[in-house]
Amino acid sequence: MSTWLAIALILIGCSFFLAGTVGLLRFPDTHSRLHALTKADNLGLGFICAGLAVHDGSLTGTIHLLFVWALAMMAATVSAFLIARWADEEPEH
Amino acid sequence: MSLLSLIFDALLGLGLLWLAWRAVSSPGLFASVVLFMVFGFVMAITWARLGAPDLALAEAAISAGLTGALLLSACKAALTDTGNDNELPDEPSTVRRRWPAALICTGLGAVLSIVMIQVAANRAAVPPALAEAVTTHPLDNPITVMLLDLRGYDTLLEVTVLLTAFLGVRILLEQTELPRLHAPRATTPLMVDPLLAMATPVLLMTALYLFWTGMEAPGGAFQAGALLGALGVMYTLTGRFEPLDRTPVLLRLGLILGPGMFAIFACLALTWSEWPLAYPAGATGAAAVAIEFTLMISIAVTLTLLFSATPGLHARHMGVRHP
Amino acid sequence: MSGILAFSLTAGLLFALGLYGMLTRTGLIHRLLGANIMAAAVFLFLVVLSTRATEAGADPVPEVMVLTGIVISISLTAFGLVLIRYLRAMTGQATLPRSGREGDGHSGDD
Amino acid sequence: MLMAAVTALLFGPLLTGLVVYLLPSRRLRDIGPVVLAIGLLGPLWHLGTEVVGAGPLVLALGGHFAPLGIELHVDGLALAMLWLTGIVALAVNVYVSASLPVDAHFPATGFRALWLILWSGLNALFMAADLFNIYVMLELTALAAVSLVVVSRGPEAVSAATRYFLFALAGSLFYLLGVALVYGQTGLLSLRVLETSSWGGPVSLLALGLMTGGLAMKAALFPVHAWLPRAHAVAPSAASAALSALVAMAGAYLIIRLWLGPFAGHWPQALAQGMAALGTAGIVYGSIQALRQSRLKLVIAYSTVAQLGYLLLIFPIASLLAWQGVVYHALSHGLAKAAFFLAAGNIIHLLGNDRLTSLSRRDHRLAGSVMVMALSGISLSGLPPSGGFLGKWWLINAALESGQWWWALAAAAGGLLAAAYVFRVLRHALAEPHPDAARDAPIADNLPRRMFWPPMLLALGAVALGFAGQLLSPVIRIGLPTGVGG
Repeated sequence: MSTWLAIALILIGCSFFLAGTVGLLRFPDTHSRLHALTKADNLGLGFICAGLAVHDGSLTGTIHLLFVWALAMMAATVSAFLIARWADEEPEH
Repeated sequence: MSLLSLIFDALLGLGLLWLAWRAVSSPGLFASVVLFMVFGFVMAITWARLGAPDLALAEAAISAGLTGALLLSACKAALTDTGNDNELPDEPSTVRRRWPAALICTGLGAVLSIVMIQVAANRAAVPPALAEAVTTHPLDNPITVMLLDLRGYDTLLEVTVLLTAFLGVRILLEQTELPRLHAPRATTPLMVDPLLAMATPVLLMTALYLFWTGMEAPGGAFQAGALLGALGVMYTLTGRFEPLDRTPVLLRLGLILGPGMFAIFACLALTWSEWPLAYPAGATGAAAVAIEFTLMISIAVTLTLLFSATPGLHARHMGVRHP
Repeated sequence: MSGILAFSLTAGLLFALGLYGMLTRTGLIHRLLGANIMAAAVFLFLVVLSTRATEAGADPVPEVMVLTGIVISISLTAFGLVLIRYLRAMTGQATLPRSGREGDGHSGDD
Repeated sequence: MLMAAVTALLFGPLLTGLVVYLLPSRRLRDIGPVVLAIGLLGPLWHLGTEVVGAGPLVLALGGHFAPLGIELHVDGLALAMLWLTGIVALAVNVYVSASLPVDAHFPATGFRALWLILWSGLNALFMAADLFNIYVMLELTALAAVSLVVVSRGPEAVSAATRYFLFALAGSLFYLLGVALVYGQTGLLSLRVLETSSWGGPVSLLALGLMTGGLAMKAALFPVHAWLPRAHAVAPSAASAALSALVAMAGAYLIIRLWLGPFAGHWPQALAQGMAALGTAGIVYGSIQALRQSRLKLVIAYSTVAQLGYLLLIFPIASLLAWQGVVYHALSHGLAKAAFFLAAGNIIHLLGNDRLTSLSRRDHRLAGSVMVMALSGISLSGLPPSGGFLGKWWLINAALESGQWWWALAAAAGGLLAAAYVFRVLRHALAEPHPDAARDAPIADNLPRRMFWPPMLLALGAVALGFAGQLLSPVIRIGLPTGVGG
């Protein structure tokens, strides 16, 4: 049961990554690309971490994975902010 | 399952080849650098896949991460040095001697891959003497046993190589006025302070954890030093470390601490043993921790300085970020 | 394990690719990238060697060679990048001038 | 005591370099290395008596013998190279203490620290007996050597250094790949264990090819020599002396070690003939280029390309006599070449440039340096009674004994060519004053004694080696490698 749940969660996560990548490639300007990317980063990684936590089943593993997700979100937030600000300053990009 | 893993391996291998090919053949400098960084991360995944977490960690931190940062700052240097704001100078993309080189490399690649497949297929086991030496050693992690004791001499020389690279860079910087790469900014962007405020303790903790755990599990001075170096790089990039024209004595001490203490230890070993570099009986663990700690400091300091491409750094308004 | 075959093949080809970059590119940073790819290829092969003896645990010797090699490789890269900057500052070029009579660089490989 | 001697040789220069870097006082960095160089003659003497008395030494660092740990070996050849390093380093240290510019832009501390690290690396390299350890050492010496080249400012120095860097980088990667193949095939890194274990076949040949190619790039053997002339010509003369006499030599030394040690018997005779043919091509090419240069230091640097070619003649002959000849050649070349470069440094010190035409000035201040060049030229061109003569004589006899007269011819022709380029330099020095030379006045009035005596003594040493053949030939036969019947 938990295996199937894990697979389902990871697949959902992967689909977010896929959508994010398609968005990154297809969207016209920096802001909308960032929008697509953050979906992949936050939700995609979140679902994959959740799936792995279910698969792993241990408490320490879950905490580790939670850490991974939180740190990645933190870095993503700041870098997305910096990129967006740079895009505002240089409108031709 | 094995078909699946075969497909996965093939995808990784092809991905590596494709990225490497694009990195060496793509005309733009920036594109090549980014492709190389991706190459580094795929390489780290490959090593993890091969069951070498130690190495994957080092590859991700040092090779992909720090080399990537170095290369990106080389792109930035190409901008600053030419006084050009936005556009990378024409990185000469001319390709010469394409056909002879292609012929040589195809031949070499073919011969190498055939021979390497053959060699790797030898089912060599770890020699029993080595396995025994590693398992009976006072230190628990086989890699640490090799790095600090059995092949400690190589490690000593390797940190000396790192120091020598800095000394060489130092000579270059003394020869000419290269524009500063990471000039301090008047304002720091809004989100950077909170990120650093959170990242600093996390990175410090992780580095110390890696250092400590290196005694029995994957990790060690190198990974920890690289992480601390990464922290230093972040501080340099955000202007918390300011470039200097000279190397203050404390930094010099930090630079030579690792190779210096290791070399002194190697000589002192003659007082308690017949051989240089031998560990004192009964105090192996303590000596190893002490050496690893000095190595970690030196690696962190040297990597930070190498990245900043300045003779020295000093801290600016530490702790008063929110007046 | 399929990885041993696949990745030794990859390592051999990567070495040749890196060399190709080093031989054909004139831009020095590109050549340095080529050298880094060659180094990565050798390290990959060493990792493969370390994991082939999996019954008795991985062979620590190649692993240590890789760890040492990585640190050496980043030292050289860092030095090389500053050297290239310095060359550009001195000559205005990011390439080596073609050496005159003595013939050019990397003709013989082995 | 023996261990202390080896430890001092390995770590003495390194630790001194670190101290000089940490506490950059002028006195410390000028006097420290000289005192160290004199002090290290003691350990060298002790090591020498030990090796002569008890045969080749095997030392285990950390007490771990191969295949567990890293070993160091000192046989006759290694001992000879260690002595050469010690003597050249002494001369260089004394010379440097007087010759380096005192202006604020000169990176005096960095130069000293890098040179001391290089010195440690060379001592370690000549004792090294572990394939991977050699790789680390090669990178260490290359990085220090490139940095020493770049100390000379200016576009010419930096492009020479960059070319040197790229060759060194590629070379060490080829070498490392060869090491990986050897390890994959045998699970061994120790030269000693490899020499006694039975292996071979195509993998060994490929590994040997890769390692030889890589080392050849480091040693600037023809046809991968392109970096050497400019780099050695542009470096500060004291550094050039060490680079030509020791660093480039170290690459060739390792090729000889590998071919005649662990890989002995793995290569077909045709390959050995090919190597010697490359060596001969190097002798001819380097000499002809030396004849065409108009700057003194370029003549000397091309001469290094030529002289290193001799070392490859050992492979097709591979007899005891040839071994003696090659080792003797390496020793006398080291002394003569270091003397030659230091003399060139003196001329630059006096005249401000090293154009050959500037030498034609009948100036008594140049006389000493011209004398040094004549003495080392005698050894380089193999005229009796010098060390170079003895080395070539043994080599030629060995070639004739083995019935391969063409290599004897190559060695003899190389001597003639060397005489030609040496006499070309001397002709300029002894000729009627040249109108160009009269134009630019000397920039210095006198030569400090600390700059005069080191090259003079080295050159005299190169000549005196010719008289020491009986004494030294038993020493360099200690611990012969398998390839020459050890």
